[in-house]
Amino acid sequence: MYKIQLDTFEGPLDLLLFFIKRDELDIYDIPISYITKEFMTYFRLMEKLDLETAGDFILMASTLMQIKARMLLPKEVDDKGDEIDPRMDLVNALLEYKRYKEMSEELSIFESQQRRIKYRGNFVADEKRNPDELSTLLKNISVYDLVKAFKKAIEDKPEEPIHQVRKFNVTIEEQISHILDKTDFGREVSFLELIDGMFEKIRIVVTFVALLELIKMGRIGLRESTEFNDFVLYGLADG
Amino acid sequence: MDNIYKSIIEALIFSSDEPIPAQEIIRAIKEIDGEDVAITPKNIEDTVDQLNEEFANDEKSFSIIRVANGFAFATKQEYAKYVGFLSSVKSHRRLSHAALETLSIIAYKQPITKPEIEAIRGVNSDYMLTTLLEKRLITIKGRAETVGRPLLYVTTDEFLKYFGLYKITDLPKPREVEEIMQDADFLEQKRQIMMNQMDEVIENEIENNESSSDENDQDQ
Amino acid sequence: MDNIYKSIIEALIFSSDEPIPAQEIIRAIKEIDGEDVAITPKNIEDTVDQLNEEFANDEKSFSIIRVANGFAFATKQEYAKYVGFLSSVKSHRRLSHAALETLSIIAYKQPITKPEIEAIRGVNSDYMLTTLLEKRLITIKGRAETVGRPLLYVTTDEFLKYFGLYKITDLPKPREVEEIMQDADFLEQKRQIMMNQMDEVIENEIENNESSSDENDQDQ
Repeated sequence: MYKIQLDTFEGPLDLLLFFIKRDELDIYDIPISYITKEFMTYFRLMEKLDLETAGDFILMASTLMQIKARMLLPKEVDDKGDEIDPRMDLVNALLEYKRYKEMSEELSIFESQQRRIKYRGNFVADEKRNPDELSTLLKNISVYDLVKAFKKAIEDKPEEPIHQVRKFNVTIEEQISHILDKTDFGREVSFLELIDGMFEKIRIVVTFVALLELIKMGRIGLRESTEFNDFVLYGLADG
Repeated sequence: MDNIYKSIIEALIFSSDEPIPAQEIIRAIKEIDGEDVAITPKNIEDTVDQLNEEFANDEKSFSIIRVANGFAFATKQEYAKYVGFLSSVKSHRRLSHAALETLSIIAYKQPITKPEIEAIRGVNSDYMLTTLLEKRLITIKGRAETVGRPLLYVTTDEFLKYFGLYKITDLPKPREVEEIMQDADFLEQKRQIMMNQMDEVIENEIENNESSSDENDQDQ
Repeated sequence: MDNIYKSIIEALIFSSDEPIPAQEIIRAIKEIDGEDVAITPKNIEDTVDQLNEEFANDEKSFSIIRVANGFAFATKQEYAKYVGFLSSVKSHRRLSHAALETLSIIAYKQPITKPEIEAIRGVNSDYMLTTLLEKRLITIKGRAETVGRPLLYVTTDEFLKYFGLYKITDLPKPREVEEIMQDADFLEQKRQIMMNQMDEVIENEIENNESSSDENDQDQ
């Protein structure tokens, strides 16, 4: 196994494309068990867990395992009676993603070229009139500028300064007690069950952090699942 | 030195954000081509004169002038009336800012009276209201029931059209605004803090995994 | 119209501090010389070509480029290392891969919502959108008619200017999926191959200068 820097990948799709290239896999016939195993290995070995994307990697892991499960079941057929390949959606997503990844490389070339030129620098000597309000007032102004101006106007309001502190509506402590509830008396719960119904990524991520915290504290244990889900957590006696 | 550096000197004067002093030009050239380049302020002066002569011969509409202890390109006087027609981006932005602020307050708080707008902005807003009315971005819709029955301002259909909105409630909501506006620094900080918290935990996790797993991890 | 307006067109482009569209040049000329002046966008185009030919013959360090729906004077690429030394361009870091990836999706699919962007990228894109909005490379334009009426994102003129594009349709098209499949090397690193060494030398120089020079953060 190659040691790779996970944070050089833009996301799970990028990582999957890497495997496909590295191992010269046929994208239309992806060996799903193999690639799932690779994916999970790298996921666990992430040197730095980037919080913005951890949730996305978890999501991809569950997608892969779902496909893996469906591959073992009798083939589903569509309206016309053709077999549905459970991998089809993933393949399409990979190809679509790759199109734009390629484009971003082209844009990057444009960027390099553009950085080598410089526009005329200063205009102190060219007298221009004051702008004609009615024609140039809102040139190149969009609703984004409008929102921004409003926010600033409200915040700068002299009488009652508003200080807004953004808080997560979920804490690690809360999720720790949530996990402990679920695994009380040695009960078991799979990670995917645990995060079932959590829609915000930040909540999943914080839950994951809480999980790691509990492992460190020796309050819960992890083991491989017999199912296709990645792992199962179980409660340990208070230590 | 003549021709080798003529174009470079021209490019430097052309692209400098401020009028550029001869010393600065010399510094830039030496930085790139080495300290031993023989080039003096006098050389720069002469090159500029030579360039200006060429611009005159070619009937260019611009030349290099000496201003604020440096060199700068300027369009010639005879084109002033045409150039004067252009508006400068800088003053245009300043004006836009006041207009935008007023407009955004009306958009989000409508219907709203002038005293209310001024309470938020902290400055007299007569001029801005007149301008926005003229531009048909806002209009008057009745009077408030409060003391003095001041006029009420609302945005117009033109306003919606300009900003590509279907109806006024399509404006980004305060919640969405927060989402959009979280400044990059804050997000980055947040990431850092959380990551530091986790690093240790994860490292233990990895070690455990490595020792317990049967994977062979050859680094390469 | 040729010679009478050549210098005026040159002067107008030269003194405009943002790319000036042909229509605006015509408007300025008509404003001063009268509505009956016969001058078309085609005339402007031809004049610009003629001027550029002259700049090339005279070995000028700058020429007129077509960018962001207009014309602007800019230095030629050969002078990159010298102007890079003093320019404020150097203080702008290159965009990250994630930013470029997000931008190319928005550029080709605009107007596009956040969920659509995230569906293609496979990752949460809040941070990227905030960053691109801050840099004014994208902006918000209305809402989609789909469930939840999410905000729509589009690219800006600043985007065109940043990448040196004249019109949005000048973007190269993304390759079709079938074409991608025919590649022997599925994921070739085109960018690295095409970025020549010169580029990297300049980037290094620019970075070195950045760290040694006093930062000037004027954005105008």
